[in-house]
Amino acid sequence: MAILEIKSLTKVFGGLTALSGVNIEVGEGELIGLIGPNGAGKTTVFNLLTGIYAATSGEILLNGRPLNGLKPYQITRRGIARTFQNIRLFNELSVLDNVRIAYHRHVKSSMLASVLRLPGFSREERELKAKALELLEIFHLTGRKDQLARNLSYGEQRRLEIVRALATGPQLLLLDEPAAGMNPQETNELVQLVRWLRERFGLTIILIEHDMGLVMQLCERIYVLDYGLVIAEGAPETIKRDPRVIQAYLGEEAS
Amino acid sequence: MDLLQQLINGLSLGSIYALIALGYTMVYGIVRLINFAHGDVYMVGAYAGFFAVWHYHLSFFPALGVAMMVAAATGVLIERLAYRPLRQAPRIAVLITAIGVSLLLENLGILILKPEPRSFPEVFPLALYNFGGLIVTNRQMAILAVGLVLMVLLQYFVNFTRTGKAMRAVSFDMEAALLMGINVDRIITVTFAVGSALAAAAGVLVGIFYNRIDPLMGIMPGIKAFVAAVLGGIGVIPGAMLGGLVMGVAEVMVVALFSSTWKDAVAFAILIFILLVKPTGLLGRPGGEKV
Amino acid sequence: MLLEINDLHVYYGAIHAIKGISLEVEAGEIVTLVGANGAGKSTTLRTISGLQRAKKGAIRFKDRDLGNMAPHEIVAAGISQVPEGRRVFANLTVRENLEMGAYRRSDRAGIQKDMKRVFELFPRLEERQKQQAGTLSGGEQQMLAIGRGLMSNPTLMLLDEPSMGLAPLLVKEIFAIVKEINEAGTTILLVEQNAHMALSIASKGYVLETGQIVLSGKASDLANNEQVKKAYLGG
Amino acid sequence: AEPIKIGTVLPTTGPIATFGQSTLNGIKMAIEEINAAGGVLGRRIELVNEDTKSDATETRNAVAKLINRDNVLAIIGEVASTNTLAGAPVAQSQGVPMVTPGSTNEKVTEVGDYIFRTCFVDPYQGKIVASYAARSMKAKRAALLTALSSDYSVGLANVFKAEFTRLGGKIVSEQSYSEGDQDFSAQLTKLRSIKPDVLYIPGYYTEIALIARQARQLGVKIQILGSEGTESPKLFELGGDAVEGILFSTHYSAEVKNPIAQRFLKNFKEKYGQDPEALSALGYDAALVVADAVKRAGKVDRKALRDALAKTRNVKVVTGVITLDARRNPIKSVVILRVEKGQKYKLVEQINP
Amino acid sequence: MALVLILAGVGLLTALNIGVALGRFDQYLLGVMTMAAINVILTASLNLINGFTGQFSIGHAGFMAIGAYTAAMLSLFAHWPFWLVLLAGAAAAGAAGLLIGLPTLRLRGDYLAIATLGFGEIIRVVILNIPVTGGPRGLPGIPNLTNFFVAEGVMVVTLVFIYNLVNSSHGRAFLAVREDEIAAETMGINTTAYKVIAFSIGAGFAGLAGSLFAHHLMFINPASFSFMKSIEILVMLVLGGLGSLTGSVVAAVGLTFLPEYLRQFSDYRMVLYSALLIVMMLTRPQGLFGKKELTDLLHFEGRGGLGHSRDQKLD
Ligand SMILES: Nc1ncnc2c1ncn2[C@@H]1O[C@H](COP(=O)(O)OP(=O)(O)OP(=O)(O)O)[C@@H](O)[C@H]1O
Ligand SMILES: Nc1ncnc2c1ncn2[C@@H]1O[C@H](COP(=O)(O)OP(=O)(O)OP(=O)(O)O)[C@@H](O)[C@H]1O
Ligand SMILES: [Mg+2]
Ligand SMILES: [Mg+2]
Repeated sequence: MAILEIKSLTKVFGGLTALSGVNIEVGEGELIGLIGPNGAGKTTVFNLLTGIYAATSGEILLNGRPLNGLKPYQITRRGIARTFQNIRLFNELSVLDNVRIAYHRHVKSSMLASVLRLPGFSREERELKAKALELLEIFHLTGRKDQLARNLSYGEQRRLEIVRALATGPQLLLLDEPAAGMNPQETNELVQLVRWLRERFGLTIILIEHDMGLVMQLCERIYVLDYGLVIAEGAPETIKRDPRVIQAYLGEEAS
Repeated sequence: MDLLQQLINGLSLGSIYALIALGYTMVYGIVRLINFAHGDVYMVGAYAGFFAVWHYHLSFFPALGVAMMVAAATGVLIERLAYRPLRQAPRIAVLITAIGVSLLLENLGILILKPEPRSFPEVFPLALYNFGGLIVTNRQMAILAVGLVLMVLLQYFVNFTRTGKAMRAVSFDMEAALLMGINVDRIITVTFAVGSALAAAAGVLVGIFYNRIDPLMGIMPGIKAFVAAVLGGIGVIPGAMLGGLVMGVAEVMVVALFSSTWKDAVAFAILIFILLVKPTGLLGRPGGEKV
Repeated sequence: MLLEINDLHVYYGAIHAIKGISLEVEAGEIVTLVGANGAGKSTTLRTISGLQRAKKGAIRFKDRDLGNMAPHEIVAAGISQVPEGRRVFANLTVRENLEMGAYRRSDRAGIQKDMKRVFELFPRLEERQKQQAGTLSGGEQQMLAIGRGLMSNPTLMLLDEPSMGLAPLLVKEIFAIVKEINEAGTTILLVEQNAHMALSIASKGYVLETGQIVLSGKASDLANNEQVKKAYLGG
Repeated sequence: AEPIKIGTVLPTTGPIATFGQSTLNGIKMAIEEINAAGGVLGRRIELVNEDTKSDATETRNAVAKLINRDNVLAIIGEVASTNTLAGAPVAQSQGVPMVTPGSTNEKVTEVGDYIFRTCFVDPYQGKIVASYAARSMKAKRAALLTALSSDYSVGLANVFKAEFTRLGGKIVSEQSYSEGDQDFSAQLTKLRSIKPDVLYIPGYYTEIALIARQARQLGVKIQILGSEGTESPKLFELGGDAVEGILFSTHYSAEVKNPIAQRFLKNFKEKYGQDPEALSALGYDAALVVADAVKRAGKVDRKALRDALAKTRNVKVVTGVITLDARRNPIKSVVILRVEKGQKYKLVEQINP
Repeated sequence: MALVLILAGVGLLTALNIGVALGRFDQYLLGVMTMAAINVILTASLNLINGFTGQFSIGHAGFMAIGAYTAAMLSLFAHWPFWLVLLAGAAAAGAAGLLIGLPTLRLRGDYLAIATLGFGEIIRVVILNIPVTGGPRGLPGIPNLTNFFVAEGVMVVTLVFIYNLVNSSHGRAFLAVREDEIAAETMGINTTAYKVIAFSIGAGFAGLAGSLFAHHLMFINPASFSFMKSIEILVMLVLGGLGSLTGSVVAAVGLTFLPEYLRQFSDYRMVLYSALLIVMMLTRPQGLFGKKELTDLLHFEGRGGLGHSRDQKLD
C-alpha cells in the first residue's frame, strides 16, 4: 500500500509556478530519489510535505489520510521528518541538546511535573539522554556532543541534521541533499548508512540529491522534476537513459 | 473644516516624526541597530544649532550646517567608542550600549546644559497662511518639504551611489562585503555620520518649529521615530516617511474624532493593528526566508 | 612564488583548527585542497583572506606579508574569494552584486570589460541583470558568486566548494569555467569535495586531515595514489 | 558645634530636573542666609541633598538613606506628590519630620502626623480659580487641558471641574496631553469650534508657553487660566507675546508689600542671575518654616521638631504668612496674576483665607 | 570544589537572613534589598521570554503594573489575605500575557518589540484613565506587607520554577523556538503554544513582582511602570546574560544597588551610571554570564543540565 500519495500538487509563489500538477506515489519502505535541475521545485515538494508552505492546490495523503492544512509540528507527529538544504540546526545549543529536542513529541512528563521535578521526570530525562547518545554514536558524533552545533564543520552539521530527523521517530524521512559538502568517500559511507538506517528503523526515504553516483546506487525509483513538472519516473537504469533527463539535467556523457 | 485642519495638524506632526525617523531608519537598516541614542543626537544637534545662532550669531543655513557637522561628529564618535567594539557581539548587546549612550547624553545634557528649557532664536521668521480658515505656516511646509527632499536624496544615495550600494551589501552580509574589499568600518562610519547629520537637521528644524529645546527633548521623538521606522518597514526609507506621517495623523485624528485622553493608547492600538495585518510594516518586504 | 604559507596555526577559541600548514601556489596554476569534512580547508581560505587571524605562521603574497592586512586590503592586493555557500547579496540585483565585486577598482573601462567577460562566461547572468540575487536558483547564485569574484580582477582567486549543490550539468560547466578563467591568466586555489574533478583540472594538490597536510604533490599523482583513492575518491 | 543636618529629596535629574533644581536653589539660598545670620540654636545647618530622578522607588530609598545613614533631623521634599507619597511612609514610620514644599495632593499629609506641607492643596487653589472664573469673569463654559500623566495637573483639574459646575458653569471639553508633548494643535483645533469662555491649564510654563503660542497661530482666541507652575522667567522666552493675558493663581505677588519677598527677589536675582520661579520661592519658604520650628523646639530632636512644626503660626515667608492647620496644611493667601506686556505680572486679586 | 562553593553561598544567605532577623540591617539597606529581590523576579521572568524563548518583549513593566494594581486594589478594597492577593496579581498579569500574546506573537523581532512596547503603553494609559486606579495620582495607603523575607522567598520560588522549567524537555522546546522556529516546528514542537506559554508565565511572574512592589512601596502610580521601567528590566537581563538565571540575579541585584552606591557622587551620579553601563557592556558583550549558570561555571553537572558547551565561538 502506498504510504505517501501526492496528487496533482501545485504551488505558485507570486507569479512563479514552482510546481504544477505533480503526482508522486511512494510505497512502504521504498527509497525514492527526487532529482532535477536547480530550481526545478524539489525542495518545494519537501516544504509542502512538511507543512512549511501551504499548497496552492492538490492533495497529500500520508497512510491514506490527508495532510492538507496541518501545521508542521502536527505533520511531524504524523511521522514525517526532514533535513534542510540550508542547514537549520539549533546553532547555539549543544549537539546533544539538538538531538534531545527532536524527541519532543515522545516526552510524557507534563510541564508541571517538570517544574516540580516529580519522580517520573528524572527517569525520563535519563532515558532521553541515553537514546540521544546512542544515535549520536551511530553517526560518529559522540565526541562532539558538548560542542555548540554552529562550531561543527559543514559535513558534521549535515550528519547532525540527519540524527535529529531520526530522533523524531519518523515513518517517512525526507533528505534534502544530504551529500552536499561530502567527498566521494564520505558519500560512499552515507550510502551504506542510509541503507542501514532504512533497515534498522524501518523507514521510507525520499532523497533529493545532485550526486548521481549516490542516487543511482541508492534509489530504487527516481522522479525527475523540471520546471515544476515530473518529466520522468522510473528505475535508475531507465532514468539514466531517458533523453529528456539527459537533456535537462544530466548532460551528454552521463555516467 | 475642522477635520481638514486636523489633517493638516496631523501631517505637520507626522512630518516631524518622519524627519527624525529618516535618519533613524537609515542607521537601523544598514547596521540593524535600534539606535536608542538617535533621539539624543537629535538633541545635541538642536543645541549645536542653538549655540551657533545664539552665541555665534550665525544665520539659519550656516547654523544648520554647523549643527549637522557637530551631530555627525558626535555620531561617529559614539560609533567608534560604543558600537564598533561590539561589531561581532549579539545585536541586543549593542542595543544596551545604545541605551547607555542615550542615558549618558541626557544626563550630561542636564549637567552641562542645565535642565531648564531654552527658546530657540527666531532665525526663520514665521508666516501664516489662512486658506479660508485652514491655517498653514511656512514652517510646517518647510518641515514637510525638507522631509520629502531628504527622503528622495537618501533613497538616491542608498540605491544608486557606490557607497550606498556598499551599505546595502554590508547590511546583508558583513563578511561577504569584506571579501569584496569593502572597508566595512568606513561604510558604517559614513552611515552614522549621515544618520546623525539628519538627526541634527531634524533637531534644528523642530527646535525652531516649537521654539523649545531641552536636554531630554530627544526621548519621546526617539521612541516615536523608532515606532515610525518599524511601522514603515525596517530600513525602508520611504517607509520611515510614511510611517511618520501615519503616526502623526493617527495621533491627531484620535484627538479629533475620539478623545485626547486616550490618544496614546488608541494610536498604539492602531499601530499594533497595522502590524498584525502587515507584519513587516507598511512598505516592508514580506520577510520570507527561503526554506 | 605567488602565495606562500608557512607553518600556519589557527584557533577557534580553544579549538586548534589548523595545525601548522605550509603550502605554495605558483603564478598561473590551479592548486587544489582536498580533505574530509572539518579538515580545515575553509579555515585556510578564510585566514588567507584575513577573515580569521592566524596565531602563528606567515602568509606571503607577492612577497608581502598578509598577516597584518585588513580583509579589504587583501582584496586590493589581488586576492578574491568565492566563499563557501555563495553568500551573494540577496538584497542587491545581479548587476549590483557584480559592481560590488569591483568595489575597490576605479578604472571604469576595465570594469566594463570585465563585466562583459563575466557575461560571456555566464550568459544567464546577463539575462538576469536586474533580478534580485536572492531569487536566483542555486546554480545561478553560484555563477554570480564566481562572477563577482572575478570582478575584482584578481591575481589569485580562492574558490571554496564551487560545485556544492549544483546539478551535474552545472558542475561540469563550473569546472570548465574555472579552467577557462585560469587559462585567461588567473591563479586559482580551489577547495573541493568533488576531488575527482578538482584533481583533473589542477596541477598540484594538497590533502588535508584534521588541520594538517598529510600528502601533497602533482594532481595526477594524487589522483592515482591508492591512499587518496581510498580515503577521498571512494575507492 | 556640630551642624544640624537637614535632608532634601528632590528630582535634580530626570524628566523634571528643572523643577527639582529650582526648588533646591530656593532651599539653598534660605539655608545660606540662615547660616550667615548665625544659624539656629547656635549651630549651622547643613543640607544633604539626595536625587530622586523623579521616581517613586528612588524617593523611598533616598528618604531612608537620609534617615538611616545621614541621620538628618528633618527632610524637605519631594515636589511631586507621587514621589512624596512613596517617601512619606518611611519618614512617618521612623519618626522623622518631612516637609514638602510642592506636593499639592491632599493625601500626602494624610500619611501621618510627621508629614507637613507649605504649599496649597489642590482643592484650595483649584476652588479659588474656579470661583474666580465663574464669579469675577462670569465664565459659563470652561474647557480643561490637563497633563494626563501628571498628578498635579489632574488633581487641580478635578477640583476646578467640581467647583465650576457647582457654581453653575459647564465644562464643555476635557482635553489632555502627555508630558513631553510639543504639539497641541489637535487639542486646540478642537477647542476652536467649541469656543469655551475659559481654558484652564493646570501645569507648568514648559507647556503653557507652547500652548499659548500654538493657539495664537491657529487663531484660537480663548482666555487661558493657569496655576502657579505658569510663573517663570522662561514663560516669556518660550511663549513670546502669545502668553500675554494669561491669568494664573499663585502664592505671592511682587506688588504686595512684603519685605521678605522683596529681599528674596533681589537676592535671588543676584545669586542666580534670573528671576525665581514659584518653586524656588516655595523651597525657600519650606526651609524657613523648618528653621523656625527648630528654633522653637529649642533642641535638636525629631519629636520636638514635629511638635514645633505642628504649632507653626504666622511665620512670615516669601509667599505670605504661613500657619499650619490641624491637618498640617498651610492656611495662606492666594493671588491671581495676569501676564502683561513687558514681561511683567499684574496683581488682579488677592484672596485671603 | 563546587559543593564547597555552594555550601559557602548557602551559609552566606543564612547569615544574611539571621542578620536581617536580628535587625542588623537598617531600613535603608533592607528597602534596597527588597527592591533587588523584586527586580530579580522581573529580570528572571523576562529572561524566560527574551532569553530562553528568544522573543523580543520590551513591555514587561505593563505586566508588572497589572499585577501591582490588581493586588493593591484587592488589598485596599477587598481586604483579601496577602498570599491570595499575590496569586491574584500573578494570575491577572498571566491572563493579560495570554491575551496579548495570542495575536502578537506571530510578529517577529523588532516588530514584536514595537507591539509589546505598545501594549505596555496602552496598559499604562488605561490605568491613567480609569477612576478606580486613582489615575496619575496613584493608590496610596497600601499596607506594608512585603518585607525582605517575603520578597526573598518569592524570588527563590520564582528562580526554582524557571530553572526547573527551562531544564526539562519543555524547557528545551523554548530554546528550540529561540534558535530556529521553522526547525523547531519540524521537530514536532508547537511553537505558537510554547511562545504563548512563555509569554504568559513570564507575564505572570512580572505580575507577582508587581504585587510585591505595591506592598513594599505602599504607594503605586502609573509612572512607576513606564517604558523606562521596561527598559531597566531589559538592561538588567542583557547585562546578566540572556539565557542565564545566575546572570539575571547578579545583574538585577548589582544594578539595583549601583545607583544607590553612586549617591556619593551627587550630581555626577546618573552620568557615572550610564558610563558604567556602557563600559560593562563593552567588556562583557554576551552579558556577565553569557548563557551559563553558576553550576556550569563550576563544572557541576546538574540533573539534565542546560547542556551548553563550555567553549563559545570567539570570532
Ligand atoms: N519562498 C519562496 N518564495 C518565492 N519563490 C520561491 C520560494 N521558494 C522557492 N521558490 C522558487 O521556486 C522554485 C523552486 O525552488 P526549489 O527550492 O524547490 O528548487 P530546487 O529544485 O530545490 O533547486 P535546488 O536544486 O537548487 O535546490 C525556484 O525558482 C525558487 O526560486
Ligand atoms: N566558527 C567556528 N568556531 C569553532 N570551530 C570552528 C568554526 N568553524 C570551523 N570550526 C572547526 O574548525 C575545523 C575546520 O573547519 P573548516 O570549516 O575549515 O573545515 P572544512 O575543511 O572546510 O570542512 P567542510 O568540508 O565540512 O566544509 C572543524 O573542526 C570545525 O568544527
Ligand atoms: Mg533545493
Ligand atoms: Mg568548508
